[in-house]
Amino acid sequence: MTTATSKTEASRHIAAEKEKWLRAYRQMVRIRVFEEQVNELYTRALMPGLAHLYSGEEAVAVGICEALNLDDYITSTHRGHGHCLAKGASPDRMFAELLGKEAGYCRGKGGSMHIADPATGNLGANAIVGGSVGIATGAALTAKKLGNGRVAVCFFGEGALGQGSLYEVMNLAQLWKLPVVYVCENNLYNEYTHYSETTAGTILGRAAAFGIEAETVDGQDVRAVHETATRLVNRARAGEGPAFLQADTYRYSGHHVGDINREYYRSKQEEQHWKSERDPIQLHGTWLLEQHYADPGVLEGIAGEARKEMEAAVKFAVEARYPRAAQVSEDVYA
Amino acid sequence: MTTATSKTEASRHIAAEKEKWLRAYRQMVRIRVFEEQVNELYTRALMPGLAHLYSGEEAVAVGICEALNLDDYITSTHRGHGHCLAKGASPDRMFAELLGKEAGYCRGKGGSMHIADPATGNLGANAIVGGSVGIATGAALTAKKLGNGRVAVCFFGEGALGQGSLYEVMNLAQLWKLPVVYVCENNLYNEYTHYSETTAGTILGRAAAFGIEAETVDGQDVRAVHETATRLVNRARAGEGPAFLQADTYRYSGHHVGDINREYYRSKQEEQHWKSERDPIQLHGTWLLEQHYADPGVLEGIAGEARKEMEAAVKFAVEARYPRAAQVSEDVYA
Amino acid sequence: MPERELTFAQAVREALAEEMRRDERVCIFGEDVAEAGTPFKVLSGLVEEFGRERVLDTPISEAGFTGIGVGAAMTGLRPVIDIMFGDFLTLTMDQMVNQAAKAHYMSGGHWKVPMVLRTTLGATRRSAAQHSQSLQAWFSHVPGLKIVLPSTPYDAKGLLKSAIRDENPVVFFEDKMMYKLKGPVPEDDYTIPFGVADVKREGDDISFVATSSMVQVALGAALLLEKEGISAEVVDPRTTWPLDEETIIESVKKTSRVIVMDEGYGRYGVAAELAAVIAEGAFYDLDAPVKRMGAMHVPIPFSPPLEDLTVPTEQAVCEAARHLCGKS
Amino acid sequence: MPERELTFAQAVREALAEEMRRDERVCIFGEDVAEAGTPFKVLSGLVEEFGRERVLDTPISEAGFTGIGVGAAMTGLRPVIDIMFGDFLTLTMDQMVNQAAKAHYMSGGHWKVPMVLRTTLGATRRSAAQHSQSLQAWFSHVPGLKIVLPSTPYDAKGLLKSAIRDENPVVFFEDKMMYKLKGPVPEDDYTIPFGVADVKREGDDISFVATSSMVQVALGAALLLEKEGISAEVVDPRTTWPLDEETIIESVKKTSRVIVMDEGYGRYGVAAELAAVIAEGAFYDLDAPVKRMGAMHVPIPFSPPLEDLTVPTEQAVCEAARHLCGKS
Ligand SMILES: Cc1ncc(C[n+]2csc(CCOP(=O)(O)OP(=O)(O)O)c2C)c(N)n1
Ligand SMILES: Cc1ncc(C[n+]2csc(CCOP(=O)(O)OP(=O)(O)O)c2C)c(N)n1
Ligand SMILES: [Mg+2]
Ligand SMILES: [Mg+2]
Repeated sequence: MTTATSKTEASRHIAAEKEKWLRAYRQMVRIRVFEEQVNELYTRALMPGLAHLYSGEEAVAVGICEALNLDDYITSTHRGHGHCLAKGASPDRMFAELLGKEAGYCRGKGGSMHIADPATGNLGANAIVGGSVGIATGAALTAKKLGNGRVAVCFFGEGALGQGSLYEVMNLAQLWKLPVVYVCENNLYNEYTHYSETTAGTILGRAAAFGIEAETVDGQDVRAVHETATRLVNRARAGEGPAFLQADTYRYSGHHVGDINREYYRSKQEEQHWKSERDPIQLHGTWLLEQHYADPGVLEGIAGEARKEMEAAVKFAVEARYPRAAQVSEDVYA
Repeated sequence: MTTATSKTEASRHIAAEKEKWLRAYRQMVRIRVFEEQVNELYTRALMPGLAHLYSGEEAVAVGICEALNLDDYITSTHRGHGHCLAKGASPDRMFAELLGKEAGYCRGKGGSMHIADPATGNLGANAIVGGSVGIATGAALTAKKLGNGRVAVCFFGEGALGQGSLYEVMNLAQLWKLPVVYVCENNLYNEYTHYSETTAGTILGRAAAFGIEAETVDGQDVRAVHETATRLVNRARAGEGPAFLQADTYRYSGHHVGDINREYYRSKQEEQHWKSERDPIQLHGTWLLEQHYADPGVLEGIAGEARKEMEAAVKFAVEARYPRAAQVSEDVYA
Repeated sequence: MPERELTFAQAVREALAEEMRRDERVCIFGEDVAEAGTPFKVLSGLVEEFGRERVLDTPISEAGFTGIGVGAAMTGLRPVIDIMFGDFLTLTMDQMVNQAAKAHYMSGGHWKVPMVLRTTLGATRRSAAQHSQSLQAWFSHVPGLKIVLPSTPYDAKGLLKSAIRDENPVVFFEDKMMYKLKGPVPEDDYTIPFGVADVKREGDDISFVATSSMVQVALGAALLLEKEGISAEVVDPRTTWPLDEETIIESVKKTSRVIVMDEGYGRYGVAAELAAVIAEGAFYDLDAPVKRMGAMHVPIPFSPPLEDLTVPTEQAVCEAARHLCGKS
Repeated sequence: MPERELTFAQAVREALAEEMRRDERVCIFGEDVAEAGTPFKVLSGLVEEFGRERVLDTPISEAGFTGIGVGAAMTGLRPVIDIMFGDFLTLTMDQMVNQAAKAHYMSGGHWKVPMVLRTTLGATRRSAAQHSQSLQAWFSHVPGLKIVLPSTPYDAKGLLKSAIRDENPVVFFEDKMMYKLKGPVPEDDYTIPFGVADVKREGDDISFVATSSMVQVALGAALLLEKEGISAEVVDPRTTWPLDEETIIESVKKTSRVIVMDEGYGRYGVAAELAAVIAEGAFYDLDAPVKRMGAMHVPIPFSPPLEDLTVPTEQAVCEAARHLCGKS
């Protein structure tokens, strides 16, 4: 081909890359700001119950969901806001759900730990640790039987490694060569206990024992997560079977919004280290600047838009109405 | 030391070896004859319900239990007669239990799948596949906390690898460095399905993933089983933590006494091969002859005694009386 | 021409085969369900017709494959899951109760879980405490689930077809001692709606409200009592949830005496619910307290003479009935 | 001098601490039980006094560590196992029901399982469907288990000490909304026997038979009704198994009207058993049908205005009581 076309090829490629990574940045920022608003709602006593913030782990959900199609499936956890947003849920209906309003994704019946959205393939957050490993694997079984080319991603924290059902379904997924990717978000803590006190041997070994392709990735590096996820997802989509991805990451806040005093289980220094040295948004932002994909103004612009979007979403949720009493007995049976 | 003493040393050693291996032979034969009697009782319609015969797998129970002390613990399975006998249970009370008589180990309330005997450290056979992995691990926790130097052996078939609770307790056993040895009797079949259709990856990998010492042994070679078991049991007793032993073996009869037509899941040739080429009793008998530890007459004598013993035990059980009606509501609460 | 007769097991198999022909999304999984056709041989022949793609053998992982069933049902399949012995339901509780039963409600009606969990109940098979339980009460207690307890081959076919077509998770209990029971079963495609009790026998003096295995015991007792001049009506709720309170209460209002029977434990069991419903609904019509009969409150013992004491028999029912009718 | 007051949580902790001092074999395990003292802070301070040798943090493996508890109890320890939310009991069913409850019976009385499973019940904490269930009915249905439902700090201490000293598996339910409730608790070493109901308030017009959280609701309602001239008696069974039928029936025979209340689902639940027991035992004394009140038969919704509709309130109880007493 002529140098001219190759030039346009190249510039088209660069433009695509630039858009892709700016989008990843925007998604991470949106999650960060969403969680700041959740914490705000909690401290202002506007949100019933508790919520588990995803701040610090954004690169995992975004890096992976950017590798998925809209009709691919995910299952999420009690710490699920990031997964929902990354898969395409809209913040207004999410906030409405967090406040128990009728406009919420679950008509107010699910709350923070149960957001589900068929439109984006979100089979639901789950308040049972490891509770969705079977659901994700079953979705992969459907995909294989219907031959619709979909993939299911099962998000869970390293604490779910304690649940035996995970091993039961990984064995089946490998026997049946199902298109499912198990994503273990290792943020170092099961609630208030360091994972090293609850996890013997190795994490990858748990999947490798079943012959499952198992890899580990820096969960603070959105590009690394995306590259690895793309490979494993495509592999599953191609019928080559399940995979397991350990993403090493960290949660900035407490186990839930009410977990304020944390020194008895982890040090302020440790938290500070992750926030200042390993922040996924900062790291990716610096890279964008280095690549000249963006200048500081652009990044601020993205943050500003996110703030506006989330504030509007909160306003929508706060003003939305509660379900009518009669709705309490609806949706028990289909 | 003088050659004289060393000579007596040596001959003492030989005598001990001879007695040890003759005893192993006797124990295997006793189990084989016991099971023949069970099948007889079933075909003569004298035994209520069904039973799962251990014939063909004798070297596993004997090789391992000969490495244990009387007060060490075992947990057993639905295929548990061999484990019970090898740990020291007496056949008369076992047969009585199989017939539901009051003189049985469980006063007739347990039957074939629930024989338990505190006097020999037998925490009980279990009719739930994988149902006793927690119990064995808990016994090891007690042993460690009380510092009584006991070890717990958890017998289960390779089908139990499908139960998630096994992975939950192996993780805990390794975290707490408990003196428990998990013995996976791989007889190739989960009921009527070949284990290769139910077991992805590797068996040893399932334990190795938790950092547990994992080995495999020829389950038809009683000396190999005993040697390996001794090493793993001593290691556990010394506080070096849990171990996992895969013993490759084969069940000669059906999954239970009623499983007569088996061609749809395994061939007669396969069964024949194991019986004629890999029989643990034959193999060990031949070795005893080679070592001049016994002549054919001695081995026949052992078989004859075993037959007498088991026939007497059956007679005891057949003549024993059933529990009184009032006993139905006893033993519900301690 | 005479009605066709099938065994209970054949009726179950026919319902599955017909539904699998009708709807490609219906698939079966469980332990030894394919070539072995389960230890009870209930599924024999299905893998030959529908292949291993739709009749899947699983490892011994009740929690795991039940969970997979939930996810498969949510996304477009209609799995029929086989739990060999009802005693193993203990391993499926989280997936059935925290996931299957709640997914529809928690998602505000967005996700559905059209799955069927087939399992067994019943004692007297000399299988001891871990293979003899009847745990239908646990599931009946959980909103979001439907619970079916067929008592005849006819009901088994019609109810199972309804279960497979239902958009909700259904737990289907089969009495393992009833598999060889024969009864008329039409060849045609019929379904039986949930929440509709069936009066299996009409009578005037006393009502027997019985489920599953106990329906046969109740019918047997009714026959014996007839000779003594006691006319017993036998009402079979067929589903404990939804529950047809109206038919049950109507019967008791007519007879003014009732024995409720379920093979599960009576205490905190199905019999307790039936008794409470009747005591409230027929309060002004009852001549005597509702009599509850269920498994004796002990783990099921192995020893035959003991095990036989734990399950209500025709004789025990007759005795209780005579007593209630003041004829003893 | 004034009686000492403790919160419900402090009473539980004191019972544990006293028993751990008394008996070296008593140990605790569960998730975040050590330094964290559980999310409810019920166990705070115990690891500091007894060390990590006796207060053990576990992985998130409810089935696994419950099973380990069974084996530990059989061989000489007296484990007290912590299941954070009662909803997670679904994961322990096999170990509790097929193993712990049956080991003594199946072994002909040779093995014992002296363990305590502590867990929580109760809704209105805005925790949604998987963190709000009250599943005591399931265990009450199972022979071999004992089920305890304390309703006051005083009862919590005395009943928990009895549970730890019991030779059988005991399931101990704590209402998570009651942890901060204060009440008098003697410093001395007292125990409360199982199977002995407590009349928490005497009355003549109507009986409220209530468990756990519902006892407080019943007492509150009784106070309100007093002003209206309705005298309500409040009976707390304290253990659903063994169940003190006599005290319950005596109360109803006196008042001839009764409301039974339990925060679990009423259908096939504890309330059903209580209603059945009363309808039979007080058959000739009841002026009106037994009124059952329990959680609405839906998964617990998150939205506050909806969740509040699912649990019986003092107002609802008062209304039902007025109706029963013909005062509305
Ligand atoms: C089966 C079960 N056990 C316990 C809990 C209580 N719990 C909620 S979150 C949590 C810790 C989970 O840790 P991890 O899986 O690492 O997720 P993370 O919170 O770190 O994101 C626990 C123990 C639960 N929800 N489900
Ligand atoms: C939890 C559970 N699921 C299913 C069964 C039914 N069952 C009894 S034995 C068996 C096969 C066990 O195979 P394996 O563990 O290899 O032992 P083996 O019979 O080969 O000795 C099955 C599925 C059971 N008893 N428990
Ligand atoms: Mg974590
Ligand atoms: Mg096997």
